Formats: sequence, C-alpha cells, structure tokens
Amino acid sequence: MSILVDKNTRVVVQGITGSAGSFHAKQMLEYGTKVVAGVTPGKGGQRFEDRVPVYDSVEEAVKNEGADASVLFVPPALCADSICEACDAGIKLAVCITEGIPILDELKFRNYIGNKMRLIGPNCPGIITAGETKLGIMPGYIHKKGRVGVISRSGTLTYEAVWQLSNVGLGQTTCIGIGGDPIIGLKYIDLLELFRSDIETEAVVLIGEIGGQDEEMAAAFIKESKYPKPVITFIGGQTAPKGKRMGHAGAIIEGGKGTAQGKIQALEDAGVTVCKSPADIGETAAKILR
Amino acid sequence: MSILVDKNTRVVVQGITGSAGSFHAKQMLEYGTKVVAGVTPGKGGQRFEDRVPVYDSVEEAVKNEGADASVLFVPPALCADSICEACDAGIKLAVCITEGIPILDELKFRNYIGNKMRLIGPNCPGIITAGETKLGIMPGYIHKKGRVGVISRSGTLTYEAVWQLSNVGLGQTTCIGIGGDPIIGLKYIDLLELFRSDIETEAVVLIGEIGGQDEEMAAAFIKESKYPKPVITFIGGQTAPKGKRMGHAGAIIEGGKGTAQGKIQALEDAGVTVCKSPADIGETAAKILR
Amino acid sequence: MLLHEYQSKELFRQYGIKVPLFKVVSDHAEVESAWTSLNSSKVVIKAQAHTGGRGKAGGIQMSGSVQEAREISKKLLGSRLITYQSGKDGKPISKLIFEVPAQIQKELYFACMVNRQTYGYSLIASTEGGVDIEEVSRKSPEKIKIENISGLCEFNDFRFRRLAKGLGLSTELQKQFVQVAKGVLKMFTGLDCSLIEINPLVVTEGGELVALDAKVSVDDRALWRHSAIAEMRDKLQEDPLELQANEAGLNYVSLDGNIGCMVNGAGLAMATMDIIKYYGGNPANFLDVGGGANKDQIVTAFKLLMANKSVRAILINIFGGILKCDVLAEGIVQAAKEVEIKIPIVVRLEGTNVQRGREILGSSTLKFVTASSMAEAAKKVVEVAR
Amino acid sequence: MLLHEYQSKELFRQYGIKVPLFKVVSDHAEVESAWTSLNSSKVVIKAQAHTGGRGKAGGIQMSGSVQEAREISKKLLGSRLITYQSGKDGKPISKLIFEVPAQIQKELYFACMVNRQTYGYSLIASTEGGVDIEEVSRKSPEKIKIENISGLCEFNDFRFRRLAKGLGLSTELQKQFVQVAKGVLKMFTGLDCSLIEINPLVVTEGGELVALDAKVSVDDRALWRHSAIAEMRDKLQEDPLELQANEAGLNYVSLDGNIGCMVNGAGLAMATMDIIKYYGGNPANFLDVGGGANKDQIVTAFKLLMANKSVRAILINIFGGILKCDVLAEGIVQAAKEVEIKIPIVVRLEGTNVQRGREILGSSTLKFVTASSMAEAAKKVVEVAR
Repeated sequence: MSILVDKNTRVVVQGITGSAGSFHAKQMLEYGTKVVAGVTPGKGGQRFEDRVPVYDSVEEAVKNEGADASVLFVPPALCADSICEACDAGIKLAVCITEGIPILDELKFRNYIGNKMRLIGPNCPGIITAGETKLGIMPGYIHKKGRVGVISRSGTLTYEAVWQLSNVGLGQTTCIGIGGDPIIGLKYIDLLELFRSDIETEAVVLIGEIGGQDEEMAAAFIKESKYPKPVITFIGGQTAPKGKRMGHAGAIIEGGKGTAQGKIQALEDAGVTVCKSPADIGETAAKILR
Repeated sequence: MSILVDKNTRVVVQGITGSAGSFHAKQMLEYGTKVVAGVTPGKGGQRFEDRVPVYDSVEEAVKNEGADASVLFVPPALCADSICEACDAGIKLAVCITEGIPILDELKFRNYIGNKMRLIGPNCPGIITAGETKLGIMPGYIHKKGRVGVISRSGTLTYEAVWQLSNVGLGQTTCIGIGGDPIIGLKYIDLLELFRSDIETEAVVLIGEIGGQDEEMAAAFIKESKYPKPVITFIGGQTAPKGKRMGHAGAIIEGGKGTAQGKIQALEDAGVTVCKSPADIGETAAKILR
Repeated sequence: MLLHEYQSKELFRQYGIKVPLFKVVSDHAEVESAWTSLNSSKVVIKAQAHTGGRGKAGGIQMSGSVQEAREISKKLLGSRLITYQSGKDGKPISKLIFEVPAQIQKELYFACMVNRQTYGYSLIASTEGGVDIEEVSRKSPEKIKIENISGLCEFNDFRFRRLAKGLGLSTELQKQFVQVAKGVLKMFTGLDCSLIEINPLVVTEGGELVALDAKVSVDDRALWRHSAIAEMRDKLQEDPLELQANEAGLNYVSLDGNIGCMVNGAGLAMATMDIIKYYGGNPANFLDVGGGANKDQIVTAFKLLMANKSVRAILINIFGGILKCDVLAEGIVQAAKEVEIKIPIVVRLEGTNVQRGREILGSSTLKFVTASSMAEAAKKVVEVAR
Repeated sequence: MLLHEYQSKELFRQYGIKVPLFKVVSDHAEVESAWTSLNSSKVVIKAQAHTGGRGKAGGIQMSGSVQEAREISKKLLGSRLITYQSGKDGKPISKLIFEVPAQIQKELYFACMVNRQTYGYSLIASTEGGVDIEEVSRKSPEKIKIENISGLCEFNDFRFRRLAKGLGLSTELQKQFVQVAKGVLKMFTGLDCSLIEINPLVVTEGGELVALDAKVSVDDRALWRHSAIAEMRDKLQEDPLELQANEAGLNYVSLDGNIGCMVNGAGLAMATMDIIKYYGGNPANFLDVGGGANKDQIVTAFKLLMANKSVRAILINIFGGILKCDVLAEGIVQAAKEVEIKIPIVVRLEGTNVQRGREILGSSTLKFVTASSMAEAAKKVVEVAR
C-alpha cells in the first residue's frame, strides 16, 4: 500500500515541453509513472516522446486522458495560474516542483485551492511510491519498496534519508518532499495522518529544518494523537548561523520557536527518536524496526 | 414559532449613534426587540437611551452582552468593513439596512462571509417576527402575529403585503425583506427552506420584481422540492419600461430571463398562485387558507 | 454612469488595451490639426453621444480629406444624434473622435460584468462582433462564450486562454487576448465599473487585437472613490428631469402617461405603476423618493411631477419605513407653497408616523383626496385623471 | 532585498504614510542646500547603511548648525558604519538623510509580514517603540499585539482599529493608525514586500502619527514585476562573495571555519554543515548550488570557495535530482582548469546520472578523495583539513 499515489495514478505534466519538464517526464515514464498527458498552452496537439499527448489546458488533459494528478514544471511567474488551473480542472493532487515563486503568489493560490485540491510543494522534489510511481524529480533508483514512510521539507536531504533506508534494507512506502517555501500545501501533520492508516507503513521518517513552526506542530500532533507508529527525525541546520535572513519582527511572531534546539526538544518530548547525525537515519530506523 | 429571529434574539445595532440608527434602535426597543448593545467606533462607553451600552467594536458587544444578531445602519462606504467585522465577531445573523453600497464591496463581503454568517440585505427593510422582535426599519404596528411567512426583494411593497395580511386577519410568522441589490445574502430559496419546517407558517407570500433570476430559481426550487406549503406571489414591474438600466451584455447572461412575464410564467408552472394586482395579496392568501 | 467612447478609450490605453490612434475634436477650429496629426489618408469621425446605433444614424462617417472632415464636423458638432436607441429627442453631440481607420480582419465581441449568482465577474466573448449581441444571443447562443471569474482569485490566465481558444484565435492572438482580458478585469475592479463592453474588438490585418469601440459604465455608488472618473460625467447626455432627480437623490424615470406618481421604494413604485395600469390608467413617471427622503427632496420630487405638462392627476403612495410619513407630509405642504397645484392629488399614507403625517396634511390648506388602501388610491386617481 | 531608509520613506509617502521632512545628501556639496531647504534650527543626520544599531554607532547625529552638519557629513560620507549588527567590516555610507527632528510624544512599533500558518498577513504593534523589539517580545510579550489579516479580504479597518485600541491610542490617533495600517498593507501587497517595519512609529507633540524610521524588505523572487524597486538595489551594502553568488543564482553564506562546502539543496547543505561539526570540523561556508545548476554556476561556485583564504579542504556533497551529477562533474573539471586547486577535495556523488558523473571525474586529471556515504565524506574532509 501507499498514500496519495500508486501505480494507477494518472499524471499530467504541466510544462512538459520545457527543459526540466521534458527531462523529468522522461524519467517518470522510465520509472513506470502513468504520464497520461502533458500541458503547455499553445503547444496542444503535439506528442511528447511520440506517445504522450500534449494539450493546451489541464481541463482537456482531464477530460481526454482521465488525469487525476499533476506535476508542475512551470516557470515561477506562471505557477500560481497553473496551480489554480489544475484545481479548477478537477485535479485531486498537484505536485509543484518550481522554485522561486513570489510569496504573495503562494498566498494567493494557497487560499484559492483551500481544501478543493491537495498540493505538494512548491519548491519540492515531489512524491514517490517506491516501485510504483513517481511524481517529481527524485532519482528513482535510490528508492526501494519497503516499510518506512518519509516526509521532508528538504529535497536532496530526503534522497539522503531514502538512500540510507534502502541501504539498510528497510525501503520505503511513500516518500514526500513537502517543499522548503514558507507557504506550502500538505504539511507534516496531514501526511502523518495519512500514514497512520497505511498498513504497510511501519514507521515514519520525518526530516525537518530550522525556521517556521511545522515541526513543533507535528510534535504536538504526535503527542496529542498518541501516534501509533514510531517516528524517526533529523533536524537540519543545528549549526547554521542565526538570523541571516530573519528580520526582527519574524523572530517575534515565532516567539523563540523555529530553532533546531526548540524543534528537537519538542519532538523528543513527543517521544520521537531524533538522530544527531544526518548519516544515522537509516541505522536508527533499522534498530527501531529490528 | 418563527424563523431566524424570535423574542430571545440578542441584537447589536451597528451605527447606533447615527440618525437612522438611533431612530430605528428606539423603534426596535419599543417593539420589544432585545437590543442589547450598540456599536460605533470611537464612541464606546456611552449609553444609548440611558440603557443600551455602546461599544467600539462588535467583538466587545458579543463578549459583554452576548449579542448574536446585528442590524447595520452604517454609511455605504463603511458597510463592507462592518459586515466583515460582525462575521468575525461570531454574529450569526446580520441584517444590513444600508442602501448604496458599491457593488464591488458587496462582492467582497459576500465572498468573505461565505457560509460563516447569515446575511439579510443589504438595501433591505430587515426581518421581523410579528409580536416578538424586529431587526429593521419596518413599521411595527402593521404586523400581526399569525400564519403566513413573507419574503420580498422590496421594502415598502413588503409593508403593503404585510398590511393586507394583517387586515384580512391572517397575520404573519416571520417577514423578511431580502434586499433590492444585485448581490445579497439570503435568497428566496434559503428562506423557503427555513419556512418549510416552521410549523406555524401555513403559507408563504413571495414578493418579486423584474431583474435577476432569483424568482425563476425559487420557482424551480418549489417545483423540484415539491414544496409542501402554498406560495402566493406578486411580481412588481410588469409595466416597467424595459432596459432603462440594463446594458446589452446583461441581457445576454440572463438569456431572456428577468422579465416579469418570464418570472410569472415560471412561478405558475411551479404551481404558485400569482396575484395580478398588488392589492390582492391579502385576499388571495385568505382564500387559499380559507 | 456611462462614459463616452473617447473617455473609455483613454482609460483602455492606461490599462494596456490597444485602441486605434485618435484625436478628440470639440470645436471646428480643431479639425485641421486633428486631421494633420493623425497623418492618415482617411479618418473616421465618430459622434460622442450616449446612445447605440450611431453608425446607422449618421453618427459615424468616413472622411477622405480635411475638407470632408470639416463638413462632417460642421454637421455633427452641436447637433443632436437621433438613433433607434436614443429616444425621440436624441443626444447632443459636443465632441467628436477623429480616428485612424483599422484594417479589419475579424470582428469579435468582448464584455465584462458582475455575476449575481457566482458573486464574481463574467467575461463574455463572441466571434460575432460589431453587431447587436442580444440578436446573436437569441439566434446563435452557441457563438457566445462565457467565463466566470471568482470575486477573489487574481490568477485567471487559464480562463482567459480558454475563452480565447473558444473563439478560435491563434496562439499569438490568444496571448494578446489574455492581455486584453487582464486589462479589462483590472480596470473593472480598479474603477468600480458595472460594464465594460468592447464591440467590436477587432483583429487587424497586422494581427493586432484592437478595441474599436468601447462602452464603459461605472457604478454610481462608487464614484466617491474615483473623483477623476466622476468628473468625466457629461450631464448634457442625460434627461434633464432625470438628472435633476438624480442630483436630489431621487430615482425618476419619465413615462408616457398622465398620472404622476410619487412613491417611496422602487418595489412599491413599480407596483403602483402596475396597479394604475390594472385599473386602466397610465402612469406619467416612475418616481421613487427613496428610503430616507427629507423635506427638501419631497419638494424637489413635487416640482419634478409638476414639470411634466401631461400630468393630469397625482398619486402619492407612501408606506413609511425609514421615510417617515410626517416628513413626507411636511414636504408636500412646503411644495404646495412653492408650486402652484391645480390638479387633483390622491394621497395614500401608511406606516411610520402615519398619524402625524395625516394630521399635517389635514391641517394644511391643501386639497387632496385620501385613500386608505392602494387599490382605492389607484381607482380614485385613474378616475380623476380621465 | 533590503531598502535604505530614504528609499522606504519615499515609498511611504506614496502610500500615504507620514514621514518627517527630509533631504537625501550624497555629496558634501549638497549639505548647504539640504540644510537651507529644511528650514529648521536643528537637523538629524542619518547614515544610510543596511544595518541596525546605527544610533549607538554614531550613524545618527543631531546638528545645530550648517557648520556642524558639514563636519558630521564629512565624517560619515564615504566611511563604513560598524555596529553590533553590521559584521566586523561594517557597511559603507554613500548617502545621508538630513531630517527635521520630530517632537516626540510617544514611540510605537509597527510591522507587517507574511503569516505562514494563516496564509495571510500579520500586523504587529507595540507601545514599546524605538527599542529592540525582540527584547520586548522576550521580556513583556503582553506589550506586543498581533492582528492576522486574511490573504483575501481587503476590509479590515475593524482589525486595524482593534490593534490601535490595543495600543491605547485616542480615537483621533486610532483613525490615523488605520490609515497607516492600510497604507502599509497596500504597499506590502502592491510591492511584494517581505517585511515592512516602522520602529519607531511616533506620536508627535502635534498629535500626528509619523514613521521616524523604516525597514523595508522586498521579496527577491518578485522583483521581475517591480523594475523600479529592483533598481533601488544598493549592491555596495552586500557581502561581495554573497553578492557574486547571488548574481550567479547560488546561495552562499560566509562562515568562520576552514572546510569549504559545495552542496545541492539547502537542507542537505545545512545537514552537511551539521555533520562536519558532528565529526569535529568547522565549515567555512554554506553553499547551496541549487536544484538546477548549470556548468557555469558550478565554476562560479568553485571560485567562491577558493576565494576564501581560510579554506583548507573542500567537501563536495551532491545528491543529484534536478541537478544531474554529470553536469556537476563537468563543472568541477572546468573549474579546475580555471582555478588552481592545491587543497584536498573530498567528493561524494549520488543520484541522477551518477555513473556518468563519476566517469567524468574519474577520467579527469583532477585529484580528489571519493566517499560513498555522507558520513564517510565528512570524516575524511575533517581529517584532511586538520
């Protein structure tokens, strides 16, 4: 089993004719993802790799190919529009890879989609159900069908964790990079909730980093809901210089939260196993699951 | 019984220190309405008529006096803000009397309140449950506790209908002027639905007028839901000159609907009794209810 | 408030919507320089008047020389343009547009308005531009494409593209269409418009999307926050009585009958007209004195009624709510002092402060017929107006 | 992108937020006319530099005569301002503000930023203005009032009023505060700001609410739609290496250690720093080459690392996703041709196109230590850097 996506997920790639879009659409096809359509306005009628039909709009991709999920490789300036388009077309899950979207655009599409569509990202590697389907840019071969769910704000650090899980023989169920931007779609809590009822997922690896309060909220959720599966975490940025980017007022609103120390404290209070080194994630999970 | 408001409704008057606000707040008090607070920013701390406390914000009125409904006598330019304020403060039903609110403001507060708060109006006479409470500007004495619910887009034409119902001895349960603006809160359908389960309401008088499609939608609702109570209507503007205010494009979107003839046709098709003369509303209702 | 074509086009330019090169001519002396500055062998001259059907009525003419332009301008400027939409008196022409003619490949229709049902905006487009869109709507509704825009979302390029694709535009024209739609929505929301209509929106031979005509209406209720737009009002285009009513905060529409009506509330006013007809009479006007009328407004309202020489009887039908009956009564008494009233008046008063209202009327020297119901009032006024 | 105080205040004026009368002085020759035009017996001179703590560091001085102003300007213009926040090299002063001093009755704090949790904006206000707000937040959190604004609604006067009332302002000042808050939100959303901070926002003796200082930061990602703002960038205020990195689309932060790091992805880059420390080493920098780096960017990244003379070893930790390992490898080989590399390099490659990447590195003349895991790489680089 898995969460959110599996081998039956029918994927449309928005921005398929761009360079990142076409490279990763090919990679997804190779991995086995059902890429049923591409969308680039003005390029409808083409075929990508001689097989995937390209449309001018997501609406047409949904109508003609039954797409139910979308991966977006769309330039930052056009992303908000494309996400709203996916939502209106009836896409159930959108994965936005794009980095560099203006934050006010993020606010706007986040408010627009509300609960109508699930969004992963933006500025994320995507989601993969090992051995079944990938919607994103993660290298497929590092994943191995297995027993652990992975949730991470980071991109490459997720690969690191996944690679370790594969090397210790545990493998993964579904891995999700939720994205590094301040405004994102699904958060730790939403995904922990989904992993709770996925019987194949025996443990969850949660990769966090400094900034924001999402890890603290996840800790509170784990504690209050008496989360039934072991959670293993690593928090990046323990040695990062403080305040390089944070204005004064930002520190106020987060009231001293947002530091690696605070997050680690909160997670340990919730009974979560916190790895000291990012190289210990796989081993730690292996020890816990025997 | 009644719908939406009764003698226990705790009312805050927004704009109570203005001339219309203070006049009608007094009238409401006289009618027996529980006016528990007034709000005028900057005038908090006063007492209206030596008894009703005035606050700077609706929030304080709700917290200190338990207000659950609001009547707004606020200038058009400030109305959108005041409606959002009522919504945020937890008011359940707001009645906006104000006329002349810019339509884009109406769009904005209508989107803002969504389903969080019920709104009557704007540009309406308000709502009254005969013999119990009135939230609005209708002359109280014309109403008589009785058997008929009244819903109307008009102000004074509602009084006319009510007066007739009182004179023929039927009286009213609750009467609602839903407002004459293009963008309003509760519509015919919402109120018909509420009247359906009000056991004291034996029939509904529905006063419509030219423009928009709300009467047609009400007709469709009555037909499709096999509405269980008799509905008596009058449609104003049967002899009004056409197109004085309508741009071409407006006529398109309404596709020939919006005329008195179209509305009457739709209502008669739905089994509704349509009065030819506005003077026949009371008599017609009396005949139907014996 | 309706804008003139030239005003609308100047705003279009500010919002990035292409319009043909044009000059405004208000005086014969300006013809020469306008002609020269346009540097075109032909110039379209368009009368600026608030009415449709200008073309068929001679309000739009092509000139091939400055002499011809002079002649056309001489004929148009200062005259009244009578079209099938303008009413029998037509509309005054105090300004002309001198415009470089567009090389038209295709004529489209495009409009934006508020959507009452979705609490947002509707964009309406058609491949049948330059003609009466209501006609198109009746005969070939499939040629009309509608896109509903949420009142909240600003990201609608995909909707604009869908509309453009529905019109069968090329990819390049789709892009231009998106810009036009964006500009129109920005102007609509930024200036509190109630209608923006571009008919036709043309595709030129050069492949450009250009607004050839423009009908823009701004929400009167929002003019307080757009002082520059409010100043664009051309009062000469409005019916003098309606204008006077408007300035007094009254809602007045002239009609053909002989019974003057003064009513409070639009619904009751319409119903009053309906019942007058029902009893065989003919209303001379629609007059809603509004919810909160004061004494001065009642006086003005009375003068408006009396200004119509066809009026043979007056029906005052007031059901007091915000407007209190005593205020109305005082207004009538005051008006009677200022205006000589020789025709019969039927009064029906009910509602807030009705007793004081009746007393004031009763103790005045004014003669009138009273009625205790709307039906009685209507019957009586129809009778006396015969 | 941070703006200078004078730039922020000029924008404030456009958005209806009151600021003191001021002149910008970039050159000694302008002192006289600035002084005269202000027509004030005293003038505050403020160094324009991107750092807090200007006052205590002598960056803000009062002058009582044009001579004094000349002397202060001479000292400040062209010098570097070193404060407790500026870093050891300080920030260059190439402009001054000459400002009429405000008669201060009360100092408030006011700021606006994005709220990650509510998908809207937060307005933050305090009665404790003119001081370090983090300090206030720690010691008297009850003195800080926060109002969350929806990302959609524009009607928030009641929220602004609530905030103003929470500060204990009079009704008149509440009205002014509403205008300030409206202006700030309009500017924030209109210019894609990421922070607007007014500290202090003062109540003058005359009862006016005036922004005495201004810290405005604009979202770098949105500068493409604000060309006028983008041009305000003062590159002299930025760390030269960070600036160079930024212009190449890289994310670089200088640190104190001796191990240069090149990593893709901010998360992995932070984790790499963490693991270096974990094994007893000290990173010389944070360098995220980003998701989609090309060969030229890798070359630049390499040059950045080598520009830091403290660096005694380099750790390259790449887990290829969008950034393909072969592209990275080609970049390294190219960089090695352009920059002489005498220090040890530890490379750990994994991910997309890793085989080709390893082949490229393997077939080059470049010497490096390979590692097959992150832990191994960290251990090795810490070892060789000793």
